Order: sequence, then structure tokens, then C-alpha cells
Amino acid sequence: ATLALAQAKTIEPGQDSGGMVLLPKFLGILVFEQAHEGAQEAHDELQDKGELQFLGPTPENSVAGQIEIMTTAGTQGVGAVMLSNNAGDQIVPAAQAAAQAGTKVVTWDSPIPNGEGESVFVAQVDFEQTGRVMADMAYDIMGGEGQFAILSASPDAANQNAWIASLEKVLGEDEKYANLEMVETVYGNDQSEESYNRALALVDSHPDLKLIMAPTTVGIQAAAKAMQDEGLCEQVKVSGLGLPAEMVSYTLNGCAPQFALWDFRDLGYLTTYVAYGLATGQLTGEVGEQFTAGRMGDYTIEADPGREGARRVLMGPFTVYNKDNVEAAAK
Amino acid sequence: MTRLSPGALRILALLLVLVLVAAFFATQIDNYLNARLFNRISSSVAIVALIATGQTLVILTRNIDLSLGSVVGFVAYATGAIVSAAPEIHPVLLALAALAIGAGFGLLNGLLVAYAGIPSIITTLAAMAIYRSALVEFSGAQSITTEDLPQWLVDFPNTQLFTLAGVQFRAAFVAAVVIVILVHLALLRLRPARALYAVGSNPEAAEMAGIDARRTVLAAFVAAGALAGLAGLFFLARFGNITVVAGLGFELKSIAAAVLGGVSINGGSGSVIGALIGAVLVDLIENSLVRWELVSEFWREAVLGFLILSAVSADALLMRRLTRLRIRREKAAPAPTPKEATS
Amino acid sequence: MTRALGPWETFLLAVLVLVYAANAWLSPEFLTLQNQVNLFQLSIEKIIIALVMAFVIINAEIDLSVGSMMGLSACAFAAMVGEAGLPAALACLLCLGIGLAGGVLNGWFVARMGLPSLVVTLSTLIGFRGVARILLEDRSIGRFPDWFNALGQRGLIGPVPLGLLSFVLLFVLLYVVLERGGFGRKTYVIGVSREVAEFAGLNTARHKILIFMASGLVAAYAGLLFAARVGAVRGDVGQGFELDIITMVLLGGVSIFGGSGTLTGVGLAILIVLSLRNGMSLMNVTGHIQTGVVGLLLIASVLVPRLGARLAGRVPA
Amino acid sequence: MAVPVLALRDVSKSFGATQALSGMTLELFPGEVHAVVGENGAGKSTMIKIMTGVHEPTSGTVEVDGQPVTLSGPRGARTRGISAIYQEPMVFPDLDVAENIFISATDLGLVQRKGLLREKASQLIARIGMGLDPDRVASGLTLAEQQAVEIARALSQDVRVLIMDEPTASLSAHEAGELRRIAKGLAAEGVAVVYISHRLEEIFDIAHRVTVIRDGRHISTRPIAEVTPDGMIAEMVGREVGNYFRKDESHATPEVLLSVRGLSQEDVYEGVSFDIHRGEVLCMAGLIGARRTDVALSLFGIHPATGGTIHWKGQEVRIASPREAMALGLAYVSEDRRKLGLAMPLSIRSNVTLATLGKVLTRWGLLREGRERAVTQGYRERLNIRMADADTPVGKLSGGNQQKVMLAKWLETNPALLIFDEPTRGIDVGAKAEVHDLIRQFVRAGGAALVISSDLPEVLALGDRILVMREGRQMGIVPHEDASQEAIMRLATGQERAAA
Ligand SMILES: Nc1ncnc2c1ncn2[C@@H]1O[C@H](COP(=O)(O)OP(=O)(O)OP(=O)(O)O)[C@@H](O)[C@H]1O
Ligand SMILES: Nc1ncnc2c1ncn2[C@@H]1O[C@H](COP(=O)(O)OP(=O)(O)OP(=O)(O)O)[C@@H](O)[C@H]1O
Ligand SMILES: [Mg+2]
Ligand SMILES: [Mg+2]
Repeated sequence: ATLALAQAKTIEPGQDSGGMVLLPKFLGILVFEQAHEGAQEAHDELQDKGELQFLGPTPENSVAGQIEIMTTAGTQGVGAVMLSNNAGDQIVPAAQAAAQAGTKVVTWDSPIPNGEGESVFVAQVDFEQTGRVMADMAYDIMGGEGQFAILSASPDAANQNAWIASLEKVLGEDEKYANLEMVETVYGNDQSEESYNRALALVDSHPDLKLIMAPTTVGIQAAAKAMQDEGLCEQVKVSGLGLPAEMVSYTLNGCAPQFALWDFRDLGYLTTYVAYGLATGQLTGEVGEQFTAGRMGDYTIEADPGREGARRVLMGPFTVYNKDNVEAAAK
Repeated sequence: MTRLSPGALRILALLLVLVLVAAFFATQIDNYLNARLFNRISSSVAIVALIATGQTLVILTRNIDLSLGSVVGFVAYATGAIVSAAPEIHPVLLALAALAIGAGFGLLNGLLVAYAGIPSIITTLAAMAIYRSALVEFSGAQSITTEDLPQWLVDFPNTQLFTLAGVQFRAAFVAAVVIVILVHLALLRLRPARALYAVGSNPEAAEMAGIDARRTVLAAFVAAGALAGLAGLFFLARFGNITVVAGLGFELKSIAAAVLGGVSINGGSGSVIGALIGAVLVDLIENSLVRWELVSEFWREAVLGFLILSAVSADALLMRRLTRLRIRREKAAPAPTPKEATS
Repeated sequence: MTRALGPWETFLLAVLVLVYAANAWLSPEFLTLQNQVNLFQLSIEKIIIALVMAFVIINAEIDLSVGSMMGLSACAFAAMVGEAGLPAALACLLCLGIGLAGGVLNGWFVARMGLPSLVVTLSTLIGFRGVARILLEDRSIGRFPDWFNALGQRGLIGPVPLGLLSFVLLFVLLYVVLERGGFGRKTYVIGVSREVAEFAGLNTARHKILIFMASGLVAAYAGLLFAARVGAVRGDVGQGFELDIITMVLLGGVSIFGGSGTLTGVGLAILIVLSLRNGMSLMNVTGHIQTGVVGLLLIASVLVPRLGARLAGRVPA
Repeated sequence: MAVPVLALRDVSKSFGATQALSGMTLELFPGEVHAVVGENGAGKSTMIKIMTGVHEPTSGTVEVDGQPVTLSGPRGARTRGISAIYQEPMVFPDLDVAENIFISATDLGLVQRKGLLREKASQLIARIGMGLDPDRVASGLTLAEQQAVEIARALSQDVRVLIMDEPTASLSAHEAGELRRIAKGLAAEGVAVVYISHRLEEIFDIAHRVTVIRDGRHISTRPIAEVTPDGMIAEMVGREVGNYFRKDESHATPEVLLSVRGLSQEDVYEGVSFDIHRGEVLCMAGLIGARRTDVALSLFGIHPATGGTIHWKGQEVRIASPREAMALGLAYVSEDRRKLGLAMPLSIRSNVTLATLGKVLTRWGLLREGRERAVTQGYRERLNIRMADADTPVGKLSGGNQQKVMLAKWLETNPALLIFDEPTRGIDVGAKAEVHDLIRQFVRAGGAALVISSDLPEVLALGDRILVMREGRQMGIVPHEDASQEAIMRLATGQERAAA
């Protein structure tokens, strides 16, 4: 959207970031591992003299663990922490302390909701747009009318909440979706078992349900499996955000005709460019600053429309997968 | 058998509570008491029941196994890795592998508890963390997905063995129930299995009476591990998508099921049938709550906690009543005449 | 201190010295004042609760609901201050009241209804968390008064923040109560055998309820500390903390069956776990490995003295 | 001479600083009943635990059939035909009687047959001469019944050596007689029986040979014919103890302290009526299951009575908890010190002050350890408690000394009425005389005592009046002048009922 006022900065390789920490919500999840691969690729490309650490808490201890790693990173004075925030605003004091110690805090995947303590957020997609993409998929699958429900991760997941809010906004504002009725939101806590049971319970409590929208990779997969196992695929479809590799069979057999996602490798790659730029002082993080992120091309730092006073780099766009393109992506 | 044993009483009380809960929800939820409810509960109970059965064996010996959830997760992942590497593997072989890996973890726990003398709560608290860490290391963050699995495995949990008036008896559920009943019979009838009760009832006396208490405890842990391993395979088959959080929280669920099912946390008394009913009870309450329109999403947990507490209290009160009734009846019946009275 | 350390405490002290020495050797940041304060601050809620959990477990009970009570208290505070606009000081008092009430609830079911505490507090673990969820749903509430946030984030006396100060004071107080006081004596006796205590005329039910109240109160206080430390509250505050807390207490030598253990041991165990975790963090060891190492430590710490004793021929086979 | 089936050669055993046994030598021959006597803490139980492999000797050897062996645990001992009945009954509270008996039997196959088990159990129980339902769950058994279960368990397998550690401590005269009959029968069949008891009359009834041990040392082993009671006692305690069972004159005053009328508890006991005067010792006699303990538990507020009245110093009272009972001035010394009496892992001093914690607290609720130690030291001297120091866990004391600690706890409450349930169970003769003296002193000083005892000589030596119960009914109250063992037994077995 921004005009090319200034020339995009080329980020010089070979400098010392002072060390960078890639901090996912927790370890052991494929998408974060993919982000790590992307980050490693960028790190190698940039010939950073500082080290790239991939440190994460355990799933049971995610919030406290993220705060701890953030605090320790500040103590050690690393150049940048790249955070997929799972702690909501609770990370703020730790992030601010780290920032004061000179550590740049770059968020990706999931930002700090109030934006404090964060230098910039690398947004995978425009959160406003997420609502529209989900609404469109729902409209397509349901033929423009009927009931659908949402299966989210946990009530505490800031990005999920933002996406659901934007979906509700789109549904309320656009006449096109007037006949789509969102009946309920339930939470599966990103566990297969809970998500699976919740999905079935949705079907039981809403006999006219036509679609389950799950903006989480665990949830969408569990819901699709549940519908398939119970022979409900004709009646209730599944959509949301999912990994092609996990969803390919459900897309092909019609249980989950459409779903969307972005590339986590690219996200990790881009985030590392931004963090390295900031840590080496090549980027200031001002709104309007333009830079070239290696193979991914030019990006601009802009004000985040969703969070007042916060800044973001928008990676975009969504890829919507269906039976035509899912197989190729699953490879 | 004219009189009920305390064990049978306890199961009766539990069933009563179960019926009460179902009856209550039937008044609240439309279309509640039907075959679908059975299908839902039975499918998800199949996994928990196996773990709760293993947990019961351990609790009977006055121990506890907090690592079962991690074992479930690890075995689910490991068996997933095995079938994706060797899709042609024979189902029985795979099941044996699941049992063996689980039993291996159980053996480790059991050795530390029984032979090294480390209290089980410490051992398995540590093991819970270690096994899950091992899973994170071992998996390298790669998930197992349904695509990696052979069709027979994916189909297994929902294969309908027979259907009665819309009530489907599915393979996983039937298998789990058969296992629970077998373990129940073994506990009731096999003399070596009775040692579990003896050891839990009074460990010192067991040692003095010449029971090999250590081996008994070891056996309980190995069996619990093996059952959790099998549950891991069921987990894999049912959910298909295995990540490092698989099985998280199952240890508490299984303890809740066992304790609700009347297994004494101090060892020595309880039955696996009770644990099965306990598992059904928790699942029934959870499942029904999601469908109860009166409670919104955010009220569910609070109501769940309250209901579990009520169920436990109701069970305790019922149990006291029934026991008193039984004693009355025994008193009324002619008691066996003591020897001295005839002298 | 008139009493010498018991063998277990001596062992823990040795381990602690070892961990500190290794950390200081391996990481230059470890001994800095800021890091030493951080070391406590990062787990301050857990270690404060652990002190009272020691009482609960010595009394042969368990309180699994502490993490949820923390959450409930924090959420109630956020709802009162952030949404209802109550003065923060008043809200703090009300939250402590909630902690007491939760403790009474747990204690009543355990001591008067005679239900196992494992079951009761497992239910309230779910129930208290549920109430917390009802209060905040999917919201996250922050922007508390500055003085409140400062209490959690800045030093109160020099660099020592309120949390650390509370921990030290509570430790001293509880040490005296447990190891020098009549209340502590009763706690041990009831923990060994409730029947013996009852036959000796002790009011065991009241004692247990008091202990659960203390547990609830301190958990609620910890919830407030957490809110102040992180400056924002969500429904998941304190989730899963109970296991870490129990781990520390058990490592401190408190028997899960009740009746034995000392607060000194628990204090040492807390220091060991914290410094070990901190040291590993400074050496960039990732989360699950840390957890695994603490797990191994837990086993080793029980195993090593036993093996030592057996080698020395003190424990027969 | 024949080879001893089991022998200890120069065996020593120490627990930390405590030398429980030193240089102990003992030979057991098939067909003999070998009595072992000694004071509390002399080392009898320790010796037995070495014979059954529970403890490993610090030095010395155990021989079976002349061969040195390592028993490696009770299981190893059992396979060699060595069984024991321990001082503290070891039952499985959650299992029924039949299973308790056969839990470790190796010859019953893999599958448990309930009917067979019940039948075999009934036979064994009949053989012991007890009336016990094999289907009852052991948690409801009285101590005596638990003891019976243990005996049956020991008999359920082939035994070559049967060791009985105070088997009759919780039995009344009738059952104790039965038990000795069984022991004699087994000896006649060629089993070597080790018999430990503090009841000397039993020793002379049953033993072929007697070994005296003192302070962990072997003092003498003699055929019974060469032993006299006084000589034996002198060897045990290392000094003369005269007239240990002597009835002293009554100190009863006319003042009625406690008056009970028609006390009953549904389905347990009924119609219990008696007065206790200041200065009086009222004994309660009866067979097992006479429900004497239940009456005491009602008086102490544990299981409040459901009918009848209680007057305390002329006022009608309701006693609903031990606290209320203690506030009135009652104390109850339980018969089950392990479960109800003492906190075994805790120190002696914390047990002594358990019921009177308030007395050793400062205004701030802190313990005055010095005061506590002084109190403990006082009882140590007064009751002659053998202990290393006041910080020793009570569980490490010998049974008799544990009993004394429990007495100390209740004496410290300074009660007006002491209810003793089997006060001298497991106490050696010397200590028994001491306890009797204590009870006498206590009533002489203005207290009153209700003593429940199954030991008839004790009842006769102590009781100013003797209340006899049978199966939950009061059979009569016999004044000391009219009392004799026969008279009491007739009431207790229901052959006669005295006018109320
Ligand atoms: N496990 C133990 N640890 C430490 N000391 C012990 C232990 N068992 C016994 N003792 C000590 O060993 C000594 C002998 O005790 P033992 O139980 O053998 O006596 P006893 O002759 O059976 O006495 P009683 O007639 O009272 O039963 C006592 O001083 C006792 O305190
Ligand atoms: N037949 C029985 N069934 C169940 N419990 C019993 C029975 N007999 C006794 N008990 C329990 O055992 C304990 C002691 O019983 P009771 O008062 O009958 O014995 P006692 O006359 O004191 O004999 P002892 O001298 O052996 O203690 C009590 O708690 C009582 O409830
Ligand atoms: Mg003894
Ligand atoms: Mg009695």
C-alpha cells in the first residue's frame, strides 16, 4: 500500500546481531519447526556472526516459560528475540525489560496484543483479511446460507481471538453473508482429543449445523477426522486454517473442501531478516521504512491497523487450498 | 450369593450415580438418551478406560503412576513412526510393539519404585517429564498424520462389530471393555493378582507373609505401562494426528476415573470395573455439559468441577447408606454361631 | 538454630552448593544481582505456594487446586479493577477473601465430608479455573494502577521486590510455626495418623480446614503477585503450576504419605530447582530438556543417598 | 543329641547406636516348645525377626538343620518351614478372613476358588477354636481376631518352626488356653515352637525349655522343671521382684464420679449400668467381642451412645467427642497403640505431650522444648521407660516401652477418671507390676480407674469390683471379695448371669 518513497534498504550480511533467539509458543509443533527452518535459511544467508538459538518452553509451561526465556535473553543481552507470543499482554514487563537492555523484540505469528515492548510484528497475513477469507470459504462451502460453528484453540490465544473477531465483523458488515449464522464458539485447546470431542458435540447440539470453522491446524484436522469417522462429511463440512500435508485426504474426499494457510518457512525467513536488520541497527523500525528481505523481495514497515501504536510488516497473502492445489502443496 | 460384597455395593452406588446424572441431563437436553450418546461416550471411553485400568492396578498397590499420559503420547508417536516406516506390518505385531514399548516404560518406573525404593509419586512425576521430553527429542517436531497410517488402522476404532437398535458396538470400545473385564476377572480370580490387594492393603504385612511385594509392585507398573501403550495405539488410530502434546493430561484423567470409581487412593481396595464406570461418568458429564444449552462455553468448566464434586459426595453418602443397610441385613440374618457359645 | 541439619537437608545443601558453583563457573551472568533476583522472581508464585503446600502434604493431604485458585484470584482482581472499576487495594482484600473461601470449601469437603483431598481438589482444580473463565471469558485485562504493577516488577527494598520479600518473611514465619510451634506439631501428628490425633482430643477437622484456608489464601496472594508481575491477566493464569509446586515440596524431603519433612528441606529444594533451571536457561538449554533434567534430578536425589547408604552397608538389601 | 532344626550362633544385631542383640545363641529342636522370656526391650522380637529373615544379623550365623544359611527375607524363611506370628498382628484390612489366611499359600493353584478357600479357612479357624466368619473383611476385626487370623495363616502351610511373639497378649483366658492347646499339639507333631510371653503362668503350662534373655544377651536356657517363677523373674530383671500380683485394700470413697444407666448403642451393646467411685478401680472382664471397648469408646465420645444416661459428678452430661470427654476429666488409654495410641514415627516427647500440647506452649504458640524434655524425663523415671533419648521415634521402642509412653501421655492430662483398655498388654512382669502400682497410686490420689482387661489374674489383682460383659450385655458386677477366675469365666461365657 505504501508508495515507494525511498529506495528499499538492502540488508548487509556479515554483521553481528549479538545473537538471536527464535522463541515459538512451544516446541514440538510442525509449523514452528518450519519457521525455524526458514529462520535458519535467512540466518545463513545473512552470515550473522551472532548465533541463532531455537529455544522454547514445554507446552504445559508455555506462558511462564516464554516469560522466563524472554527475561533470560535480556539478562544475556542478546541482539533480538523473535517471539510467537502465547502469553498475551503478560509478556509485556519481560519484553520491556529486554528492550531496555537493548534486545529487539520482534513478534511473528502471534503479536503482543497491546503492542508494548515490541519493536515490530511480522504478520503472516492481514488479520482483518483473515475474517474475510474465512467468511468466503464458509460462504462457498455452505452455499451462502446456514449455520456454522467455530472450533478454536484456547480462549487465551490472541491471534485466534483476533481472527474470530474479524470474522464476526465481516459477517456483520457485509450483506453478502447475511444468511450465514454463527451459532457457537468452542475450544479444543489444540489437543487432538479435546478438539475431536468438541467437534462431535457441536454436531450433536446443533442438528442443522453445516460447517465447522477451525482457525487452528490441530482443530481443523481433528474436526475433519471426527466428521469422517462418524460418516458426517456429507452433512457437516470442515474448514479453517490447516496444513496441506495434514489435510490433503480430507480435502480430496470432500470432508474439508477448502482451507487456508500461509507458509511458515517464509514467515521464519522474513522475521529473521527483520530481527537481524533491527539488531544490527540497519533498520530503525520506523513506520515507512522499506527493506529487501532476500528471496522474498521488498517489504515496508507500517502501522498495524489492528493494534493502535504498534507496527507491523505484512507478509501475506493467504493461500486457499482446495482439491486442485492441495496435493502439490502437501509434498 | 445372597449378600453383596463391599465391592459390588460400591459398583451399585456408582451405577446409581451414573443413572442419576443421565436422568438429570435427559430433562435438560433434547434428544439426549439415544444411541448416539452411547456411541459418543463409548468411543472416547475406550482409550481412557485402558489407562484407568492400568492406573487402578498401580493404585491398588498403594502407588500412583503420573507418567501414563506421557507413555500414551510416546507410544502413539512411536507406533505411528513404526507403521509409517513399515506400512506392511502385521496388526498383531504392531499391537505387541505398543504393549512392549509401554511395558518398557512401566518396567523402568517399576524398577525405580520397587527395587530402588523411590516413592512412586516422585518417580513417575519425574518420568512424566522425562518421557515427554524424550518424545519431543525423538519426534523432532514432526507430527504423525493420518496420511502416514495404513487404512486398517485408521478404520479400526470405528469398525462396527455389531449394532443393537442403533447402538453401535465399535471395535475399540469392545476391545477395551473386553480387556477391562479380563483384568477384572484376573484380579478377582487369579491368586498372583490378589497379591496386588494384599500389598496395597498392608505392605509390611505382605512382606512378612512371604509375598514378594517388590515383584508385585513391579508387575503392576509393567501392566499399567503396557495398557497405556495399547491406549497409545488406540489414540493413534482414533486421532491420527499425533504431536508432542498427545496424551497430555491423561494421567490426571485416569486417576480421576479410578478414584471416582471407588479405587481407594491408599491402596488395597477397588476394582477396574469401578474405574471403567468412573471413566464413563466423567466423560458423560463432560459430553453432556457441552450440549447443555443453559451453560455457555465459559461456564462449563465451573459446572464440571461442581458436578464432579457432587457426584463424589453423592457416591460417598450413598455408599454409607448402602453399607449401613447391608449391616442391618446381616444382623437380621442368623449369624454364624461363635464357637464359644456352644461350649 | 539449635538443631543440626538432618541427613536429607545436608544432602540437599551439598547439591545446592554444587549447582551454584557449576552455574557460577559456567555462566558469567549467574551471580549478578539482577539475575539472582530474577531467579526468584520468575517462579516467585510457585515457591511461595510451595511453602504452604509443605504443610498440606505433611498433614497427609494434597491441594491440587492452588494453580486454579491463583487464576481465580487474579481474574477476580482484573474483573474488579479493570471492569468494575473498584479500587485496587479493596480488590486485593476481596481476592484474599476469595482464597480463604476456596480453602474453606476444600477443607470442608475433606475434613467434614471425609472425601479424599485428591478428589476434592481435583474437582476444585477444574471448578476454580471454571469460575476464573466465567469472569474473564476470552478477555485479557491489564492497565492496573502503577503502584500495583510496581509492587510486582520493581524492587521494594533496594532491588528486592515484594514477592521475594514475602517469600523470605513467609519462610521464616512458617519455619517457626512448623518446626517450633504447636500448630506445626499438630500438623505432623495429624499427618502421621488422624485417628491418633483424634483420640488425643485434637480437633483434626478444624486443623485441616485451617491448613486448606492457608493454602487458598496464599494461592490467592500468589495470583495477585502474578498479576502485578506480568501486568495483565487472562483466564489461564497459574495453569499447571500445581505439579511444579508439588515437585519442589517432594524434592524437599516431604513424604507424600504425610507426617514427615521439614521446611528447611523444602527451602533448599526450591533453591536447587530454581538455580538449576536458571543456570540451564543461561546456557540456552531449551524447555523440555530443562524439564527432563529436573526430572532426572528428582530421581537421582532420592536414589543417590540410598545407593550410598547401601554401599556403606546401612540399609539391608 | 539331635541336630537343631534352627539355631542362632553368636548373633548380634545393632540398629545404629542401639545394640539390640549381642552374642545370642539359641538352639531349637523338633517337638519342643521353647519359651523365651525377658523384659521389654530385651531383644526378643529382634531375635525372632532374625530367625525369620526380616532382619539380617550384624554378625553371627543362622543355621537350619545344622547348615549356615542366609534367609533373605520372610519368604526365604517360609520356604524353609519357618513361620512366625508377630507381636503386632499383620493382617490385610481390605481382604476377607479367608484370603488373609491363604494369601501367600503356594499350594492352591493359580485360580482362586472362593468356596474352597472358605471351607479350608473354616476348618483352620475351627482348629484354633475361634468363632470367626471367613467372609468378614479384616478391617472390622478386633485385635484378638486379627491374631487368630495370623495363627491360622501360619498353620495353613507346613511348618517346621513356628514362632509366636506374644500370641496371647490380646486374647482372653479362654482363647489363650485354646491357643496353647494348639501349640502343644503342633509340638507333639514334631514342630519346634518358640513361644514368647509375658504371662508366666502360660510359660509353666506350655514350655519344655525356657531361655531368658536380658539386654540382648543370653542369660540361661533350662528345662522347665528346673525353673521357678521367682528365679526366672530375677534372671529377667536382674533383681528380685516380690509379690507382683497382690491385691491391695480398696481406696474407694462414697463419692460417685461417673454413673452410667442403661447405656446402649444400637446393634452393638445395651443395658450397661454402673457407678465408679472416686478412689475405685472398676475392672471390665469378658471374652473377645464382649464389646467392652465399645462401651469405653462411647464414654470417651468417639462413638457416642444412642441410649441411656451418663452422669458425671452428679450432673447429666452428653459426651460427643474426645475433647468433651477430656474437658470433663476423662482419659482413654487405647488397646490399639499402633493405630490409635501413638504417632509411631514421631519422637517420644511429642507423643508424651500430644494430649496436653497447650501446657508446653508459650503465649505465642511456640513449643517450649525444655519443658517438654523435662516432662518426658519425669515419666521416663516414673515409669521406667527404656529409651535412648526423648527425640527417638516411638516406633523404635520395644512394645512394652511404647505402652508406657502411651500411659505417660494420658497421665499428663491429669484426669479424674482413667479408662485403661488392656493396660498391660505386652508388658513384662516387672513393668506390669509398675503399671499396677501406678494405677493404685492414681486412685489413691483421688482418681478413679476403669480397667478393661482380658488378663484374669490382673483383673483379680486390681479390681475393687469386676463388671463382666458378654456379647454386648452386662452379665453382672462382682465385688472383689466374691471374685475368682471361675466365677468370672462363668459369667463371661454365659453359663450364669448375676443379679444386677
Ligand atoms: N527397627 C529398629 N530400629 C532401632 N531400634 C530398634 C528397632 N527394633 C528394635 N529396636 C530396639 O532394639 C531393642 C530390642 O527390641 P525388641 O523389640 O527386640 O524387644 P522385645 O524383647 O521384643 O521387647 P517387648 O517385650 O517389649 O516386645 C530395643 O531397645 C528397641 O528399641
Ligand atoms: N463382631 C464384630 N464385628 C465387627 N466389629 C467388631 C466385632 N466385635 C468387635 N468389633 C470391633 O472391635 C473393637 C473392639 O471390640 P469389643 O469392644 O467387642 O472387644 P472387647 O470386648 O474390648 O475385646 P478385646 O478385649 O479383645 O478388645 C470395636 O471397635 C468393635 O467395634
Ligand atoms: Mg517384642
Ligand atoms: Mg477391647
